Parts: sequence; structure tokens; C-alpha cells
Amino acid sequence: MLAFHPQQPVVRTPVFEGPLDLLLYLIRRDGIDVRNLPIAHITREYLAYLDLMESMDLGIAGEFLVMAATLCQLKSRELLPRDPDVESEEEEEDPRERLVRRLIEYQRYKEASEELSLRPWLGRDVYVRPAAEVDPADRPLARDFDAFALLESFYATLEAHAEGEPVHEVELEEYSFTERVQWLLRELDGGEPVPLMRILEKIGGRAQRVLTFLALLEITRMGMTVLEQEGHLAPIAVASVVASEDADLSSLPREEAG
Amino acid sequence: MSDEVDNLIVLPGVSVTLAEEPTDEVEEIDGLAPPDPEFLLAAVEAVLFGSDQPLSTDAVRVALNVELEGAVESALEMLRADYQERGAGIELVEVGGGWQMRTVQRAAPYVARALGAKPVRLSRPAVETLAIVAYRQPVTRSEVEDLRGVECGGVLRSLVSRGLVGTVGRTDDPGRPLLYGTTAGFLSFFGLGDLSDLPTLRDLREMQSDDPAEGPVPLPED
Amino acid sequence: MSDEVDNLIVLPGVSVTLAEEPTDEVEEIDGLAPPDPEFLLAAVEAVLFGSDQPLSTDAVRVALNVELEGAVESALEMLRADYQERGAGIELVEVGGGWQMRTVQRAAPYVARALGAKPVRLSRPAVETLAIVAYRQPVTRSEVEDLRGVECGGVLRSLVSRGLVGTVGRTDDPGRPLLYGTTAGFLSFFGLGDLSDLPTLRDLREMQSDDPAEGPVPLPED
Repeated sequence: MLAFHPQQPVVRTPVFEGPLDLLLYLIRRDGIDVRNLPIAHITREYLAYLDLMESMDLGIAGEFLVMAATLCQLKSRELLPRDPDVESEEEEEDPRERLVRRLIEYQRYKEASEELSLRPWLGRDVYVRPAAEVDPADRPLARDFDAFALLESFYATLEAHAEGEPVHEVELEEYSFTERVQWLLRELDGGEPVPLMRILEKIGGRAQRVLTFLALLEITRMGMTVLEQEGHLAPIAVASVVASEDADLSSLPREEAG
Repeated sequence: MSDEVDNLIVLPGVSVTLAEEPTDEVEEIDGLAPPDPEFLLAAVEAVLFGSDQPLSTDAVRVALNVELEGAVESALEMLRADYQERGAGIELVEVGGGWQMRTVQRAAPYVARALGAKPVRLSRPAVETLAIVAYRQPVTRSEVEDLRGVECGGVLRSLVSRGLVGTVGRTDDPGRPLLYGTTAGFLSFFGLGDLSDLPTLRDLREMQSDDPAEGPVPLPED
Repeated sequence: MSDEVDNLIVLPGVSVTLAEEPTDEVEEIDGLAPPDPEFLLAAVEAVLFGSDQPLSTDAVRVALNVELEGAVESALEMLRADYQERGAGIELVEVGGGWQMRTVQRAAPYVARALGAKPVRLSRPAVETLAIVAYRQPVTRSEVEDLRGVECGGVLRSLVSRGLVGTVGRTDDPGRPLLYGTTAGFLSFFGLGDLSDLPTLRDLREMQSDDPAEGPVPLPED
């Protein structure tokens, strides 16, 4: 029994996947044509190898022993004188032929597996992109809310945060069209163009903004104010061409009674 | 009238914005506009880069919303040729019925080192079993064991758990044993386009003549 | 069949699995030869491709076992320029002190589609901000912040990167702050022909009061 010493020169011996693997090794080692399998020789070598494995305390799997039995059976069969009648009857089941066929077939798959081993393996020879979570910024937006939700959010925000008067629905009739024109012209005194948006933002109530906007359209039509837009993308600005005190408001539409 | 006013008031900048955005853009974006022809190659490249799985020509076509399949196919071929010509570190390969970007084999040791990952291993029994399943599929465990001459249950299980082999049904034999076959992961792992890309068995012709149906192998006497 | 010789084990008593591992593998990686100069660019490309983390110049240098740092740096720069010049679908970016390959922004919708990415929900701050921009456009950041009462820079940026909001100009105020407005992508997302299709408060009220479905369900008497 050998003891394992790391410094000792190592004994190298092939590892076999099974009895067929061992047989193929012996056939190749001894330069034997598998079709011309010398049963007596191969049986002797096979058993010798099992002895070696045993002497090294390597466990011998059951499959190896089954094959040993098969080989011994074949060998004894060959030693017997051949009876032509029995031979023809048993031809289909000739165990030796069957063994040869198994060996050749096993060799085919061994070779195929060697070719597979030479291919570029993923993770050994070639690599792909690691799976990555999609950047949330690149993921599509869920269509779980519509423009009405947007509107509700808008008003909710205004009511929650606006420092000025909250957006209320105010009756249109409470406001004077003329008063709105006067307010607009006062805002625009000085002649400098003012962004339309900024004017409208000064107005708290939505209805009042409607009225103011209508007033602006009216005095622009009358030539008291001009709307400017510097470029295609620029905001609209409003400028007055008359001073608020000098404006002639007599031609403004009459206000309807309450 | 009042409707208009409402909208105008709420949206002071409406005319500005409207002028800047053509309204017919809406349809295009809803159905995702296909890439401009000059961006097609780049879009194909990005889509393949972003996927860790092989993508079929059709999957690429759908992702890009390109109607014409030929356009995507020729873009894929151009991209593959482009990588080859400039000796890139990446190549475009057809595996498992799809296209995939992979590092070139020559770069493998550097990539492995950068990843700090040990190269993937398969034991010799595993590769042998895999070869038998690949060439004989669909195949039962006992058929594999007959061919290899050893018990294969554990090896088969580990191949299944690695996604290289899967069960594809059962035979009608007593006990209805499971049938095993290779998976798309198998093709991808070995860089095979499909099963017909498997190397042909070297002894195939010999084996065919060995087939008992064609007569017994003539054995010279000892 | 010299392969068999490779599958040797050291006897006695050494486990069978050792046989599957070529013993010289460790040495190979330790003494990994740096890529030939003509393969350097490709090796850098492969290493970055294979990594999901940004790699520092030094990490790339170590992976390639290249002594000279300048060589890797110039290879990285060349690679970046190369992608840019040919208008690739991939770009090389320096993020967080490392280099990373990623798809170009323009290709993002296609990549997301290819991956079947799950949709994300807009956060409440994002919806609020979007609502303000939609109904008050053109609007500056500080105006949005006044209305919401909180800082909105990040939310606005994310809406811009989502393509729902864009800059439409600048005011004449000191510092000339940017003006934001909604985009064509915004219209398409909400299925609006143009901004005048945005619902008004009146629409909302009509819906709530007139739509019988919205009203309380009459309970049947017991």
C-alpha cells in the first residue's frame, strides 16, 4: 500500500469514466484494432488494471466488475470448441460483436465530446455582456394616468402650495372688463415689453385671468398694446403703446348688467 | 369660444409650443419611430449590446419597429463584417437562432482576469453525456447509461440544473421514462447556430455499416 | 487522442475531479502575456464589454497585464474616438473614475423595447411638476419651485431626460433662466393632438358631475 507523500515523485495514471473508457484506453495503448478484439489479451490487461486500482485502494465501481465478468465469459466462450449450429442460432446475440459495437459507438461520442471541448465555450473562451437591469430612465413610462390626472395634480398643487390666493372659481360678472383694461395698461406703463405669462400669473383667480386675457385681446385689437415674439421659440411679450392715463376707453365693449 | 379662452388662459404659451412641434409626431412616437436609415446600424448594435440573450432577426426588427426584415438582416451582416474587418475585440455570432455580441476568443484570458472569474468548467463525464444527449436526442437516461457504460443520473441532473439539457417528454415504455434533449442554452454555450452545426460524428459511416440492420461486422478470426 | 493523457490524476488518493483541471492553468494566468500592440485596442474593448462595472484605467491595465499605463490610456481614448467617429450604437464614457461601454442615449427606446423592460411609474413629484409645466408653460424652474414649495431641479432634469419636458427659451430676467415647456413626447404620452386638447377644469367638473358612472352607486334596499 502506497502512502501519500507530497514530496514523493507522483505516479500518474489515467482516470476512467467507466469500463468502456478503460477498454478503449487499453485498446489504444496496445495498438489493437477494435474490430479485431483479442478477447484473451484484453481480458488479461483489463483484470490487471483492476488489480492495480485495487492495490492503490481506489474504489472500483460496480460497472467495472460487471465488465470483468462479461470479458471472462467471452474468453471462456472462445476457448470452447465452436459448434456451427449453435453459432448460427446465437449470431444475432453474439456478445463479442455487441461489445465491439458498444466500444465503437462509445468512441464516437468520446470524440464528439472532445470536439465540443474544443469549441469556444461561453464563460471560458468567449464572454457576453453581463445581464444588466435596465436603467430606470430608459424604461418606458407606465400609462397609468391620463391628462385629467395631470390637471387634478395641477390644481391640487396650486391649492396646497400657492402663497397667493388659491385658485377659486369666481363668478365672471364680479369683475369689470374696463377695470381689467385699466389694470393691464398700468402694468404695462413704461413701454417695456412684459412676458404675457408673467402678467397672467399676477392674477389669482382663473375667471379673472380669462377676463384679463379677453381684455388684452380687445385692447390689442384696438391698437393700445402690441404682442411680440422675438423668435420661433420665444415667449410672447406684451407692450403698451399708450400711457394708462391717456388711454381712451370709451370704445370698449359695454359691460352687461349683473 | 369660451372653450378656446379657457385653453388660452391656462396655457399662455400655447401658440409658441404648438408652432415648434409638428402634430404628426404623435403617431410616430406612440408606435416608436423606427431609426433613421443613417442610425439603423447603430441602433442594431445598441440593441444587441444591451441584451444578454441572443436576439433573433425578428426580435431586432420588432425592437426597432422596422417593417422591412431585409433591412435589419443586412444591417446585422454589415455589423458582423465591420467588427471582423477592424479586428474588434467583439464579434457578432449567430447562436441558438439569434444574434449575439461576444468577446473574441483571443481576448478571453484578459476578460476573465478583469472579471476575476474562473473560467467555466464542465467535467469530462458531463461533456460526454452532453455529447450523447446532443446527438441522440430525444434520449432516455438508460440509453445514455448503456452508451457510456456507467450510471448517469447525477451528471444528467447537473446538466439540467445548468440549463444545458432539459426534459422534452416521456417515452411510452413501461414506467414512462423521461426523454432528455439539449436546450437553447446548450447552443449558446457552445456557440452553435443550431443543432445542425454540431460537428459530424467522425465514425458515422463506419457506424452505419456496423448497424445490425445492414449486416454484422465481419470479424476476422483470432 | 492525446487528450486522454491530459486527464491524468496524481495517485494515490487524490480526488478524481482534479484530473479535469489542467495543472498548468494557474501559471498561465499568473504570467499572462500582455496583448500584442496590434491587439491592444481589441483587448481593451473586450475587457470593457465583458464588465458590467466601470473599470478604472488601472483595472484595465492590470487585466491586460500591461506595464505601461500610457498605452492603455491612449487605447481607451482611441476606442472612444473610434465609436464616436463611426456613429456607433455604443459609446465609451468615463463615469465615476472608470470607463464603461454603454448604448447611446438615442438608442435607449429600442434597447428598452428589446429587453421588454417593465414600465416605470412617474413619481408624485414628477407628476406635479409635469402638471405645472404643462399648464403654466413656458415656465422657469424657480416658478415651478414657488408653486410646489420645494426644490425641483432633479425632477425637471428627469422629465427632460424622459423627453416629456424640454427647454423652450430663456427669460430676460437676471441670469436669464431657462424656460421649460412640454414636448411632442408629452403629447404622445397623453394621447393629445396638441396642447389645446389638455383638459380644462370645466371638463373635469363635467366628468365628475355628469358621468353617472362617477356618481355613488345606489344601494339596493334590504
